[in-house]
Amino acid sequence: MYFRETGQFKSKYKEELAAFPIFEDKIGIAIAAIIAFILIPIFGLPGLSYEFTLSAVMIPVVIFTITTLGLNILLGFAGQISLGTAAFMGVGAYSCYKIMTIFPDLNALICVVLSGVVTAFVGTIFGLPSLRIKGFYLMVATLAAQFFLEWAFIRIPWLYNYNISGAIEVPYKEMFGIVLTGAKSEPLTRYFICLVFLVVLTWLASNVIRGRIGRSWMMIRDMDIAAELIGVRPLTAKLSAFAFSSFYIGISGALMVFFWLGAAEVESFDINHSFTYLFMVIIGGLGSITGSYFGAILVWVIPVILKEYGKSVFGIDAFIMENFTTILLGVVMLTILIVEPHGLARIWQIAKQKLRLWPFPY
Amino acid sequence: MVNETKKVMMEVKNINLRFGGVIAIKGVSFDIQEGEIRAIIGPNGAGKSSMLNVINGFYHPQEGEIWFNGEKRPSMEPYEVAKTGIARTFQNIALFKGMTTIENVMTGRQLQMNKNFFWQMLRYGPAIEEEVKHRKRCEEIIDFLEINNIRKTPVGSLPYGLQKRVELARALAMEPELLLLDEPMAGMNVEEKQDMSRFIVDVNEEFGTTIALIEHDMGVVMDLADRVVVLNYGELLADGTPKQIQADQAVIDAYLGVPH
Amino acid sequence: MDFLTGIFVTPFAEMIDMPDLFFQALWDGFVSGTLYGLIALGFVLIFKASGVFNFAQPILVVLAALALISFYKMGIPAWISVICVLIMFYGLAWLIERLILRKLVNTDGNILFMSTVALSFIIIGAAQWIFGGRPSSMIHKELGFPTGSLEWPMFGGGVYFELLDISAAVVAVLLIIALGLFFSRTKIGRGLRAVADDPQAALSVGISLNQIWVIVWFVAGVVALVTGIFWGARSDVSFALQIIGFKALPVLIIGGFTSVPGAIVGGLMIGLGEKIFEIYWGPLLGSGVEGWFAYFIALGFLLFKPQGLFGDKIIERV
Amino acid sequence: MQSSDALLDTMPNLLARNVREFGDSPAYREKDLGIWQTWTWKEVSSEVMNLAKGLINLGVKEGDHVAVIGRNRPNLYGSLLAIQHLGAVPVPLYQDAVADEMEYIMSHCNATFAVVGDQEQVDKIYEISDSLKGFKDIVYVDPKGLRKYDKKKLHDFDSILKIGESDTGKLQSELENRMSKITGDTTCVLLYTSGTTGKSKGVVQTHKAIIGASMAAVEFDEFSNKDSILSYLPMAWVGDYMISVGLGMAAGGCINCPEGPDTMQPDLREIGPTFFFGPPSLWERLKTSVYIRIEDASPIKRAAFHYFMNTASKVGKDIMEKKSVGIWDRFKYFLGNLIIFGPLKNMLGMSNVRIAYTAGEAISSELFDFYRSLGINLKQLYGQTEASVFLTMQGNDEVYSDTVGTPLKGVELRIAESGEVLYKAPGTFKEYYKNPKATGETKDKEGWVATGDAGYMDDDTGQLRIIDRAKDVGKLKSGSLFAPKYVENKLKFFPNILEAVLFGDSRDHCVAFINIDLTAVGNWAERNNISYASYQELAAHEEVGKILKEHVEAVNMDLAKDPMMSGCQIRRFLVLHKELDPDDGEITRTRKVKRSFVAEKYSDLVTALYSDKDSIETKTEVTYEDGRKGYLQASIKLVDATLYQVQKHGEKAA
Repeated sequence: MYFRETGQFKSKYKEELAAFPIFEDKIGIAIAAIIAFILIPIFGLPGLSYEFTLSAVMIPVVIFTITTLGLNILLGFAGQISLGTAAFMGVGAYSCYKIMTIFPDLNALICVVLSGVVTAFVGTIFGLPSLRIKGFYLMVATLAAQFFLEWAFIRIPWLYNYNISGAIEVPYKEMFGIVLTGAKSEPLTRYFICLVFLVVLTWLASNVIRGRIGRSWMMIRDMDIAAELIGVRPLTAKLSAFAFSSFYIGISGALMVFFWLGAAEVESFDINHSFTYLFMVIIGGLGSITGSYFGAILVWVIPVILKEYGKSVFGIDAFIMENFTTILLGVVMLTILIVEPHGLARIWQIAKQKLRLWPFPY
Repeated sequence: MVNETKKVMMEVKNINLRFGGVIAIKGVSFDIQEGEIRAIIGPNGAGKSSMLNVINGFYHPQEGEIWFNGEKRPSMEPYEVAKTGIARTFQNIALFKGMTTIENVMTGRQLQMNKNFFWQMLRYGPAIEEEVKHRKRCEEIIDFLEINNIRKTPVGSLPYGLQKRVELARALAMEPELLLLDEPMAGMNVEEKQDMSRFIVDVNEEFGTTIALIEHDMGVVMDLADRVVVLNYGELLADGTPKQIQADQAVIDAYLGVPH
Repeated sequence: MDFLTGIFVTPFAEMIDMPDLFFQALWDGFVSGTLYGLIALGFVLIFKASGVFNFAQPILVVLAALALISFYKMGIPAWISVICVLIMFYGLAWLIERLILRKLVNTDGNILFMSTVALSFIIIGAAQWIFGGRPSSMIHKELGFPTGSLEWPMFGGGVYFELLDISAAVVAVLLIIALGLFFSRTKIGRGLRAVADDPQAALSVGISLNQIWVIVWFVAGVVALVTGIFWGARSDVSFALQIIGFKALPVLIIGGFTSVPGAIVGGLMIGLGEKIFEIYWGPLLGSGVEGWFAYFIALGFLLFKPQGLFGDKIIERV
Repeated sequence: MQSSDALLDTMPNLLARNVREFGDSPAYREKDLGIWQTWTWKEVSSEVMNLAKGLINLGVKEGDHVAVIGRNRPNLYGSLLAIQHLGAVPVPLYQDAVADEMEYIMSHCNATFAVVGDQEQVDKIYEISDSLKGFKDIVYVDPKGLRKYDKKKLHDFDSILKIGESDTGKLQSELENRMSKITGDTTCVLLYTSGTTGKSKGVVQTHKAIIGASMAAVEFDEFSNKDSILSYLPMAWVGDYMISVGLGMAAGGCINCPEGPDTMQPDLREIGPTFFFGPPSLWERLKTSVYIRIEDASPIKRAAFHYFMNTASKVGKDIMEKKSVGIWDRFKYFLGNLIIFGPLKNMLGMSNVRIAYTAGEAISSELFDFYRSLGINLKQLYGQTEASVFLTMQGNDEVYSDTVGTPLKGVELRIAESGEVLYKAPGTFKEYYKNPKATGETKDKEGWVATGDAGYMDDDTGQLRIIDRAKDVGKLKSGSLFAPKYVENKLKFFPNILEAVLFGDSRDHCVAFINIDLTAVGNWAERNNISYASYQELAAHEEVGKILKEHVEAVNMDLAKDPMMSGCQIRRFLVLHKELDPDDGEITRTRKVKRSFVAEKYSDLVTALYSDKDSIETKTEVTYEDGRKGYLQASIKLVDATLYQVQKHGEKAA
């Protein structure tokens, strides 16, 4: 009904290959952008304090969307399961911290990107087993990564500059006189930085997955044997997926610590977080960029808002709310798995298809 | 029919393939000439598919040599074999279920594409030009196989016959010198079989692609093939023109199931 | 150089110098090994019968322990509480079969796995809600298990055997024997085996898959309870326990996903291995290596013997 | 284009004009290799010139007849122009014509060359080539499958173009000299009538006639180079020639060719043309499909659809025709447009349609209003091959379902005593090729042309109204008027009825054959889970019989309202066991029933209908697509329908 595709014909392959060939989609994206870049920064979210909106809802959501994108590239597009996500975020965070201490006057944003690169490297190493094993087995291998890294974050004090606390504190950084990180930085600044990262990374991801390399990932995912016989080298395909995915996860990890939490200990990177990110991907929809957004938003925002309202509106004790949301998360996950294993993205897709055919059923 | 002066493209010399104790192929040798349609037939479990798997490097025979374009081929992984210009379709369709027809065909161009990660990420300049170039080629193949109207359909939802055709399209997109077809007409109705045979001949003529195919339907084989290899219990039973094969007593026995 | 000696010489030297310490280590490793084995056993049972990799198994252990304690606190006699827990688990198994497994029948393994992850979230949430988050201590005394320890003098030193550990080992052994009998002697048991090998066959024998699932999950619950009691007795009962659940994964890799003896042997290997490694090599790496040691063993297996010691071979075909 | 330039009386001049004025705007598009390949007017003209040169080089003489056969493709439209440029005469043929139909035409006009689409056409020509005297070479567009053919008399389209490009100037001068000789009176194209009766005649049209008619139409509806058209109708049909070549050239608009016959709908949707022409049958099919698909939609959607369609049928037309409408209705219509009509038109690819036409057959007011109330400006025009189509057209604000519009600029109409419509028009044809006799019969000394249709000027609308084919209109024994087409159309207005044939001339009552519409009835059968193996079986089903009986009686009641027509009420009818089929010659390729042929082929059935039998065994010859012939056995039920009393004028208003 919303779609009016008559007359939208393509006379060049370039147009055909564009990210949003349908005009109405372009509009949709524009609206989303306006909300994220203008409306929310100005008005915040209804019923929530402006401060809370930014630092408890929007910033984390944006960061976790990057994480989800990363994991989705690996799990959804390349079909390689990983339970080490949180730990890889840790790698991002700690390496960013180290980079900042080693090169004190390096621009914060560059540090973030570099930490992504480091993580990509680490991710590739831990991706090696994927050349021999699949499924659960691979999952266990990635668990090894998870626990080893957790251990490393505690036992290698060099990583946190031998702080007694064992935590990493974010140093003060600025750019063009704007405070980027540290206690004095404005939430809005940090929000915009994260948002820009998200937009750029989304754009890059969508490019890669529509191109040769993305295709090689999906080939491996859908039918690895056929892929090989068409000339895809599993080594390159799988490892590049691990690297690219880890790059995203690393960046999100760095952002999480330096532009959201402000300080972090190993708890922020433990196995349970890995599962939360996994949920984001699955609820959002495997192999879908839009899905990554849905997943992160649903899994993060709903509980936060519930807790907030629970406290402020109904005065429910936070502990109960905590448990309630945990249960809720589990239930949502189950329902998704039972009703539509391809997640919200698929539901969205179906709805869109219906709209495109409206008023006809087919 | 077979033109004796034709150049030999591939030659397999006394291949032995064992899985643990099981002997899949026993000392089989034959050749494939440039531009011909070569059929490999035989009862179930005769080692036909294994033979193809050996040719495109999925199995590594314990003994035997493979000569390709006049050179002895070292032991290769499937993806390396693909690089040498050998494409293949599967007995039980192996399409990429998550993709549409055109996307599946595009995968056939992987090897011809080479723009690096950087350009891929920007999807700009060289990368997009490359995409366009290969998309055009794929469209031509799609047009050739008359699957234009399912261009954007997810392959999972296609009827069996069409899926087979898409798989052929994908293989053609690789522009192979040698095309291996593993039972291209298995489970098709008469009409679909006719179409498929027509396409196979067209491919052989229009693109001059050499084709080696496994097929059960004798009628089809006899129409299509220039020469036929007959395998039985992993051994070479006969090798010759369809006429010779039809006349061959051993073959007849094997097919009538006379005990070995 | 002395790093290398640290690895290759010193540890063994120590072993010989202080054999009592070594034996102590072996014993401790053995005990935790049996417990790992028990948890792994829970996984194996369900995986064999329903092809579900039940991620919730560790949570079931915690749940069992917590439930037992709180039943007791309600003033129900210890052993009755045990019965109550069993009943509760049967109900749980039934619910799970009804609300989840039945809906997900013949979907692929990953989805089933995810669903159990989701299930574990639900259980955690619910359990914390009901039993509260604070750790509490196990009621093994009330259940009549011996406490205290006996010292066994040897090589001038002495090895301590916690009576509880001994009884744990004993119970574990009994449990395994019982399961063995259950599988080989009883009709249902044979049914379960049939399912593992070939569902159709099982159906033709006249056992409904659904019943079997319920039973299997219940049995897994029983195993969880036993594990919960003893592990709870060694350290307080809290959700930290679930971490040890993750130890079961390497155990499974080593033992094979479908083998009961595999689970036990694997459990012991991990238990002994990591204890020894922790004590003799740990210091080099700054201790705490238990966290990942098991996984690297597993990784080794994955890369060189993916099907594990007792697992069935995985062959892929074009 | 309004500036009716004196020079613009030949195709070459027109093309030159288009290059001059709209050089870079798109002239042709074709869905090929997944995208819409586009030719601007500049590109078209250079391609045309090169092709022309190539063809000259191939040996095409002035005045030669060159057959053009294939599906609608820019290349073939280009060839039409190229052939005209070099002074030869293009003869478009139906691509689905069977070999002997082609043989008749090509030998009748002794074609010397042919430009064809693909292998299929090449094969057909080879089949008949020995019986074609003086036929030389074939040029093919799509090389697929032709690799192995002997290329001596077979040329690739592109190779011909190459020759033109690589020309040193010799061909160029030859071409220019030939073009200079072309005047408005040079033959432009030779079009064969679909021939409702007997063998089809070749209508010779001059440049002046074609362009004159087109210009008049362009002026009437203000076509411009901004307009785009989907050309999907057979190239051999005068309608397509006048739209895709005539209008296209005259207005400088863009002609779009679908990828293939089966992708017409999606391609229509992609292109979203501003002008759309469809014969009534197409509009019917479209509407039927809409209703079928809506039936399968969710209840809510269905309810919404029917609710708003209701509003639309009340006020839709008036709103489009800018009549005054209540604010509340306007609002409802606006709403409906938002959630139903808009998307619907979009799905049909009609959102951008500025002007749509239907012609050739009468169209039911329901059908007509359906589209108009949706806001699709569907109008009627009247014309024929001999007049280069455009005779009368309906203006945007004077549209009626039962009239065909007012005469165009330069068109004179006259009604003969016989009631037959006569005309003088700019588009009047020169002659029937090699058939002076027929020419004489149709065109008299003063240039009045007989249309062969009976009709009259409607007083209150001032528009022409066509009753029927003049020769079909007859009298019943009772003396009352017998206008079969009129009744058949009423029948065909029911979605379930595809075709109907009425008999009764100089008999004492009327009887009818009925063809069910497989899509509609089949769908109905599915919904009422009635299983059927074949068309024949479905047609014979008695439930179907019942439904059709209702339809027939509805028509009877309707006829009873009109004293003039009440005689035509149907007393008995039968459901034919096979679809009337062009391959069997029962119906023309433009789906006009060949009444006499049918009457004679199924004489046994007709007599049965006039007897008192209530069922009959019959055996019919059928032709399959591949040309083989076979026989069809069937036993057909003969159904009696109720007749109604003529009502008095009082009630008629109802």
